[in-house]
Amino acid sequence: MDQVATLGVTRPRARSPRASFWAKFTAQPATVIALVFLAVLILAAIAAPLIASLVGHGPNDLYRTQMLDGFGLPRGPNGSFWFGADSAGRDVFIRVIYGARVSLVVGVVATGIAVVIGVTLGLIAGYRGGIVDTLLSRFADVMLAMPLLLFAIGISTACSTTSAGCLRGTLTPGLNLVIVIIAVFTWPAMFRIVRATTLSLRETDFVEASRAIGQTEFSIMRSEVLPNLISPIVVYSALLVPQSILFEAYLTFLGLGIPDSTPSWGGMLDQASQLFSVAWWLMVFPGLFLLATVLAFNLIGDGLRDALDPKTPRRTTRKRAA
Amino acid sequence: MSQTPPTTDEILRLDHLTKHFPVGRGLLFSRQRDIVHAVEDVTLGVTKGTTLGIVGESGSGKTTTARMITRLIEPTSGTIAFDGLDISNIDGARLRALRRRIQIVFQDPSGSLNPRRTAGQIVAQPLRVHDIPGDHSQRVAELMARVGLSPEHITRYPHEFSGGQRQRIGIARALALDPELIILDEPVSALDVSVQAHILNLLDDLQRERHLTYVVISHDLGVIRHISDQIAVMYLGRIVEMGAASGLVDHPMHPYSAALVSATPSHPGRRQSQRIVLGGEIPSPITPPSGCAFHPRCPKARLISGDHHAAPETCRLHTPPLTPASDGRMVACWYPVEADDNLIDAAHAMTANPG
Amino acid sequence: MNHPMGRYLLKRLAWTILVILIVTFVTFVIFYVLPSGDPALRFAGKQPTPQILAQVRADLGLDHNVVVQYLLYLKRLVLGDTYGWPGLGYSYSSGAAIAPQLWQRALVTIQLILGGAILWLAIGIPVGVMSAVKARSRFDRISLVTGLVCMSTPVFWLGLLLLWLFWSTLGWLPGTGYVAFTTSPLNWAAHMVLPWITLALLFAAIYARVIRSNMIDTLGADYIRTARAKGLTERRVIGVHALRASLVPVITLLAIDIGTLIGGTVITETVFNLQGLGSWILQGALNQDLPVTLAVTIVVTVVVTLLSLIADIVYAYLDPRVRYK
Amino acid sequence: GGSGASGSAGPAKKGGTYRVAETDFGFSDNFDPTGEYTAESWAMYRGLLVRTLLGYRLTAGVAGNTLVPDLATRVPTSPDGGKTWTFSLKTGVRFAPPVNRAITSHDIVTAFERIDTPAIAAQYGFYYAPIAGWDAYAQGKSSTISGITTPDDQTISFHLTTATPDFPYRLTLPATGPIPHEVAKCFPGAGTYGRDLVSSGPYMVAGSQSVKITSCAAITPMSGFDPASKLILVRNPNYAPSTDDPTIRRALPDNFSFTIDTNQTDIFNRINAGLLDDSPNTPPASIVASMATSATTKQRIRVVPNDRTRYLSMNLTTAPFDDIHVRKAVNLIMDKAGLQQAQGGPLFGAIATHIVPDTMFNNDSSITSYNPYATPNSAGNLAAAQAEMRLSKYDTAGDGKCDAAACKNVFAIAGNTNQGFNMVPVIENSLAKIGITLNFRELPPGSAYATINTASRNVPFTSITGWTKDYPDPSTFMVLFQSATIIPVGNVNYSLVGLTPAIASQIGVPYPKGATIPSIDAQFGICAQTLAPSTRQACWIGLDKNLMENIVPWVPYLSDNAVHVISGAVTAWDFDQASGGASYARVAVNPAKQSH
Amino acid sequence: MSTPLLEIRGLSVRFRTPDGVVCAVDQLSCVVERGQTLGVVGESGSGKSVTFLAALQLLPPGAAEIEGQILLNGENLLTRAPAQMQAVRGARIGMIFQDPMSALHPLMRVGDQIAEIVRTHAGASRAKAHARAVAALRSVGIPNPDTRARQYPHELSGGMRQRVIIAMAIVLEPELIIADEPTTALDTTVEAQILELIDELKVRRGIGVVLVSHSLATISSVADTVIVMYAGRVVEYGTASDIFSDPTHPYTQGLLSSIPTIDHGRGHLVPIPGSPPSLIDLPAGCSFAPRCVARIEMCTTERPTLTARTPTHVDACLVPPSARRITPASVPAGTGDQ
Ligand SMILES: Nc1ncnc2c1ncn2[C@@H]1O[C@H](COP(=O)(O)OP(=O)(O)OP(=O)(O)O)[C@@H](O)[C@H]1O
Ligand SMILES: Nc1ncnc2c1ncn2[C@@H]1O[C@H](COP(=O)(O)OP(=O)(O)OP(=O)(O)O)[C@@H](O)[C@H]1O
Ligand SMILES: [Mg+2]
Ligand SMILES: [Mg+2]
Repeated sequence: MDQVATLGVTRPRARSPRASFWAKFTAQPATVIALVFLAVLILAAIAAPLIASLVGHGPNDLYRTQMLDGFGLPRGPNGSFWFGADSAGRDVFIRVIYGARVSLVVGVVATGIAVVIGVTLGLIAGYRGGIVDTLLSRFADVMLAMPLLLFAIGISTACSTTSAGCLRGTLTPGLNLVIVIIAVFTWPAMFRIVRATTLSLRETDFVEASRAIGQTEFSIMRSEVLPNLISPIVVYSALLVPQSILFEAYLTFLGLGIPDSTPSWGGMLDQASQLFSVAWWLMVFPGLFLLATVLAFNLIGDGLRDALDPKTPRRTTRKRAA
Repeated sequence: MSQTPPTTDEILRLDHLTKHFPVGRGLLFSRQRDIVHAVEDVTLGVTKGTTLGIVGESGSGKTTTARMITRLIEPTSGTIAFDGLDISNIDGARLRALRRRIQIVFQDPSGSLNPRRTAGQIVAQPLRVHDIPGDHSQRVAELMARVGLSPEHITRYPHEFSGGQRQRIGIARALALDPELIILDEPVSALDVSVQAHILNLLDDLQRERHLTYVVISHDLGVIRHISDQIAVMYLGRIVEMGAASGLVDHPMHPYSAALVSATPSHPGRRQSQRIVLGGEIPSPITPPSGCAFHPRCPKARLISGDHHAAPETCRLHTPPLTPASDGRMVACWYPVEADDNLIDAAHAMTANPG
Repeated sequence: MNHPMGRYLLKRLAWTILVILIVTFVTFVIFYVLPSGDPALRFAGKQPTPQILAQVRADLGLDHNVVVQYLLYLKRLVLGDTYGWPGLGYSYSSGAAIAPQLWQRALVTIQLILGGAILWLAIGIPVGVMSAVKARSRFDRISLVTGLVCMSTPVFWLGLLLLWLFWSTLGWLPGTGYVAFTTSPLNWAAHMVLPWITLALLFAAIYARVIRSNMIDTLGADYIRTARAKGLTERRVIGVHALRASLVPVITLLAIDIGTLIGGTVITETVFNLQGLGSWILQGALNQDLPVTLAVTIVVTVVVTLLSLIADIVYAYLDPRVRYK
Repeated sequence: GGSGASGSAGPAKKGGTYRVAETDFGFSDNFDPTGEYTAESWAMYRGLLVRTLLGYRLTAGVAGNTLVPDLATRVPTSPDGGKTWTFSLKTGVRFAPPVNRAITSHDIVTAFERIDTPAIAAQYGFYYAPIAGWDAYAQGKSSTISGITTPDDQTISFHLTTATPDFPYRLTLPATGPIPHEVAKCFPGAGTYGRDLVSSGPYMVAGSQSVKITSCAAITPMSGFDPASKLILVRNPNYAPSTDDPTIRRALPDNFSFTIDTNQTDIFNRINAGLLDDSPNTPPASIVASMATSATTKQRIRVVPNDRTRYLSMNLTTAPFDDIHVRKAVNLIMDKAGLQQAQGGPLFGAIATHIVPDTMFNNDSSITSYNPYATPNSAGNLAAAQAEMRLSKYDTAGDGKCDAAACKNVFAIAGNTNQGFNMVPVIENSLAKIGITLNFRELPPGSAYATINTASRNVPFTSITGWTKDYPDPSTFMVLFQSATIIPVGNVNYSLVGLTPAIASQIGVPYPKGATIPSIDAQFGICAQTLAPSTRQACWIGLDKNLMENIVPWVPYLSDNAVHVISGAVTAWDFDQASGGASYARVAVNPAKQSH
Repeated sequence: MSTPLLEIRGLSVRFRTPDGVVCAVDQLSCVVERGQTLGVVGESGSGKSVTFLAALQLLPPGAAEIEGQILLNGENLLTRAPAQMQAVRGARIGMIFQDPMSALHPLMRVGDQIAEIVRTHAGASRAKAHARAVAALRSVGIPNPDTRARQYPHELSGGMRQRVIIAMAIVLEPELIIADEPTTALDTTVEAQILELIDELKVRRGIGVVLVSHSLATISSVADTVIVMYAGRVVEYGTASDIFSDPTHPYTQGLLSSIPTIDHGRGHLVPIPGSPPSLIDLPAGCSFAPRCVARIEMCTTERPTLTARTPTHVDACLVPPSARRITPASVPAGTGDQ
């Protein structure tokens, strides 16, 4: 019998990776608060029509006689309009709830697309190296050098002028388009990270070992390299989500994003920018929700990084200097 | 013009194997291309069932040689023959087939294991890749047991193992395909002494059991001496001396081997009298010295020239070929060490008044 | 040393030019395919006749296909035009030459960015260093959370909030717009302070974070232990040894940030009504003012690449490892 | 509105600088009068820089739309039913520096030659196409325009190929003002003369006197004008009030400064703070609302009905608007009061009930009360709309709601301004009641117009649209419905009234199968040829009603008011009804009340 | 007898970690004499580095609890305030670390890094400090010290860098040098150079040296006295010849028999079974007991204390001396690991 086994491995048996991940992840109260906030927000966003019907105000219902004055200016919060009305006479509270849908969808979907593109290309560039890497990296560089806003304006205008949108109707203005624009301009960041990590993974002995065993390059990429990219990808995606949410708000703020009939925080803030001196509620409520949501995602991103980063304390084993 | 004729039971033969790496020098101010002469004209043979130890200091080209043998990198020139077959240029299915017969174990036991896979998955990986029929889990359990790991280890991740255990996993993986030749690149240098001994014993047992052939690479002559039948000493990409283990250690013929032997602490119980302390460090493989690459540090050359600061012209201008010497030894030196050479003092004299 | 350096510079220059070519060409194409991309419409009156449209198109050179137009633009850019060199043409919306306006607006943007950068460095460095030195302390936690809040605050919202507070409500500040320093230094500062804060808060948070993590890494480095073993004072260990190593990577970050801000202060400029490059490129894009858009694009690209070159050189100067490797 | 000094600032006196700021000059031709086609620049030209043969009283209301002689000695009548028009010029009218000479009939000819030079691309040159020999000159077949004769320096005659009763109005447009050939010849391209505009009015561009006109090469731009930031005007030393009517052009301030400030809110804050005096930009409702709360600030808000109609445009060729019952139903259901509120409430305009603003019909009683689609509180009438909808082919279920697929997701364009955004839900909510859902795209105004005026895009519904007269003749509205105005790009007949299959194929629009699109071309022709003012007016009123009841291309919803906020330093202010802007010739400031 | 140069008495170092208290050093005592080398050996994690980092108060502040006495010339360093410790570090005790690349500040010239010590401790002028730095570089055998002083660490080879670190440690002529694995990262021939240099310093300058290494061979070639550490404790302590020729503790014996050396050819090594214990919950008795071939009942319950075997040789083992000795010969080949 094996003596090593009988004598017992005396090093502390590490907790299962998942358990220790959760323990670390939920160690910070801020992360937990962020999770709870997001959970509530997601529920509210899903239940938006329900809330609207409970309150009795739809997101595009107009209450102009009640909530607008003779100059068409909105009135502030009251008992039935908790967050006041906007300049079209709509219920800001309901629109803020509906706005969460846009932010969450944009944040998640745009990031998702950017991650898929960034990871795929980053993996290929980092792993293949050579001319493929040079071309892809340069392409990403050029994308980063593009005056993004300009192209956002160009693309969103170009796609808004026919009922079909652009690219034969696959890209209609509004949410879809905003998501695509954001994804197109955020993937290079993910690309760079994945590429850099892949570059160093490519040199590791375990990749070399797989090669020595006779594993094909594609399968090495997929099953050896990719799984090791998961934690940077997860961490970075979590940080891309709030960026995408803000990006949508910026685009819509500049009048390039989501159409007005779809309530979005950026759009509401755009309206508020003209009226903040007379209608503070237009600025404060959507702004606070935007801030809180972005903050929550940032906190979660931070929490993920801490939890997935082997450098955070909670490690008991020390790497021996070679 | 290989000096040693291939013997029939030779499983591996390298002929004039050379590897040059082109490198860009300087990130910012220059894009000049330099050549790293990582391995230069290496010729050697390994007999079935024996161990060849390659020893040499950092950067002397040991790993590069190993990676060429396993075809992880392409040689710049020269040939590699495995079991009589030239494998220097094969690819595709033939290369895959070769991969089953030659395996490699890496130095850093943690780096060579994918942290995202369990020990069992790692050991089963070669079986999976080569679609070996049969019950993989059964085979994995056997392999794990053979390298001294218990079944409960199968589902653990690499970070849950100690260094020695990780190296066992690496060895189990190498064994999975029943290879004939295993290249071991610094298999124990990252391990503590007590663990190191376990691994060396394991390797020894496995070799005897399975009639394996090893090429073991290490910078520790003690380890090499312990495990090898034949030793090749590398310096700056070249083999400077090669021969049976005991003979080489007891009577090194190349001045570098002599210095290496004298600098390697012998059994701690026996205090060493004095070492040949070489001056300077191993030169850059980008600009290897002319002639004999060792000549700038060579004490013997000083003995020959009679000048502390100059080597003889032969050494400076002509690269010594690896030539057969007594008792099957091969040495690449114009003036091999002789019994009465006082290299200690010569070396001391070289370093005493630098500049 | 001269020769390889020169080659390197040439290479970077070639890359810059290539990027400019690509970016400007894409700009051209986007404007060309834009339905509203026919600038002739704005010179043809509210009920244009086809003849006038054709005439205006010919006057503007819009009667060529996009590639020819692009090449003509490049030709004028390189050889200069009636307004001098470089030939950036005139704005479709104001009819005024681009170049003088460009410098005027660049000046505003530069003031905005530099002021902001000074502010965010002045906040970010001390906070980052303090947080790292007292890692996981109360101060560290508070500064981390505050930093996250700053990073999560939408810039336009912050701007509006500040305006609402200090301008509409408290009346402490004189409002938006730009007042030249030469006109009234006090007024200049009063008009710039909110934009600076708006711009700086986000970056201060980012920089504090980066510096904190660099510093923590550095403090764990062996050479810091060496410095302590040498008996140096803690002040010197942290203030010289650790800080130096932690700040070097920040140089690159700073150069890149300043570079991207050159065209990226749109929001701040829009909210605070500053006539800088950022708001100009937005106006240009919205008004189909192609020459304005192109000019700002070119400037931004040049500045970005130039700054990243400078960053590389400075980096190499500060970190000798980069020079060799 | 109206003239008259405001109490607190004191009586209107000479002197001071009248400071105007706007977010963008928005010049359409770089301030070159030959092509410049924006209301604000016309107000500047007419009041300050460019005198024309005929002009207006530069005041608010119907009076401001009345022709008066300016350079001409009187408003002529045509001896031949509108084909010949002859003017004699006043003497002693001189150009400002650097030209400094008397203005003659040849300078008017120069102006017309510029208009008729294709390269200069005069933007409303089409108004002069009836002049004999017009095309020949344009095509270079003739070196003069044969239809314009100058028997002497003080006389000029226009000979037209067709009777054009409104031709005198066309001679009030700034492009026809005198231009000195010695300077103009140096500016042969479009939009170039604006930098060296030689004034004939009471003011001139600052720095005019320093421009050398010895040769074309010597001419430099006038220093007072930087198109990107400012336009400074000073008194023209050669201006002789005796040649003018001082009750019209009072010319009180010594200087005018027009500057750019891209932030609209900022502009009005500065006006309130006395740092500026006026702006042609419409103040945001929020500012007007807050000013309206106090009596002292309220008197600084000036509201004048402008001759401008805002309307929703329906495309006669696209479903479901190819059915007149649908178009009528839309008119009946539309919550016009909501749209009015979206624009800022009643202060910003009265609810429009037909096409041409009432002032242009001299407030004729037969039209002022005309409201074919009256609804309670102008908020829409569901019953009436549904009744109308039932008549349409798209209501197959007969429930008063459009149930065809054509009514779902109808493509529509809106502006992305705040007002534009506010209108969208009002329109959507209204149309939803009759079963029409819209797929609105909010675009920047430039893109929005470029989209809808590209005929081939065939946009079914538009909410950004509005129209102003060029001169106070209803024809300037009715052109919008002429089939001749349908062009591929730059089309303003958004409804495609009068589209024929031939035109349709030419502009790339499918002609609706089996339908006949109504035309007003014949009726337009009759009205346009009518000389007698009262018959002519009745004719246009008939056309307006015909359009509203039988063609229904629009939902007119607002007769715009011009809303101006002026500073406390303004001692006299008036509105130039003809141009649709502040009457700069009739304003005054009290410098002592201005802040700096 | 005069006071020893450095005496450590009953040093214990404990770290609080989320997983429990790590007892890195437990009741350690030893002595370093002037002109002598104390060799410290033990496997990774046995507490070698922590001991001497604690002595210099270089452990991360707040993390460690330190008990015991560290007497430098009779003065207890542990009672010194952190600011006073600075005067000791670098001036009176020089420290040499393992990894020569990372132990030098990558952005500072090596000359400046040495001169800095002189300026801080001796308050010397810039020029004088530089001159001393150059002299120190020369004294550790760096050719062209003038040029080298102006270079950055990455421009030097590994051996050269280690010399720089040594120069740094000796520039103020300290009484004691602590070298923590100074040659582990170096090649064999370079290691020989460095060991030679340290030896020479000891002899020529009469400095006390602590040489920490996990390599018995290294220690054996330079140390005068040796302590063998296991799991934070000293298990054997004596002169080099005591330890290497006549090891009495089963752990030391095991270590010695595990080493492959060039004196022996192929054949089986006799390794110590098992692996070191976690320092968080050490076994109740002798911490080596679970791995000890010679263990007796008592070992698992009672903790051995250091007991003198000869006047210069102590060990901590409960097994009667006669029952301990295992020699390579006594273990048949082919067992050991299995
Ligand atoms: N991919 C590569 N590109 C460039 N140079 C390389 C590459 N691989 C190895 N080298 C260089 O080739 C030389 C020989 O390297 P190799 O790794 O074979 O040495 P080694 O004897 O294994 O050294 P060590 O003991 O440090 O592992 C070294 O100088 C190394 O820097
Ligand atoms: N800051 C710390 N916090 C917690 N545990 C620590 C800390 N520093 C060291 N340790 C633990 O103390 C023990 C002794 O470490 P030490 O560095 O002294 O070992 P060593 O004998 O020097 O080993 P090596 O040969 O690897 O250098 C180890 O188990 C280590 O994990
Ligand atoms: Mg190697
Ligand atoms: Mg250690």
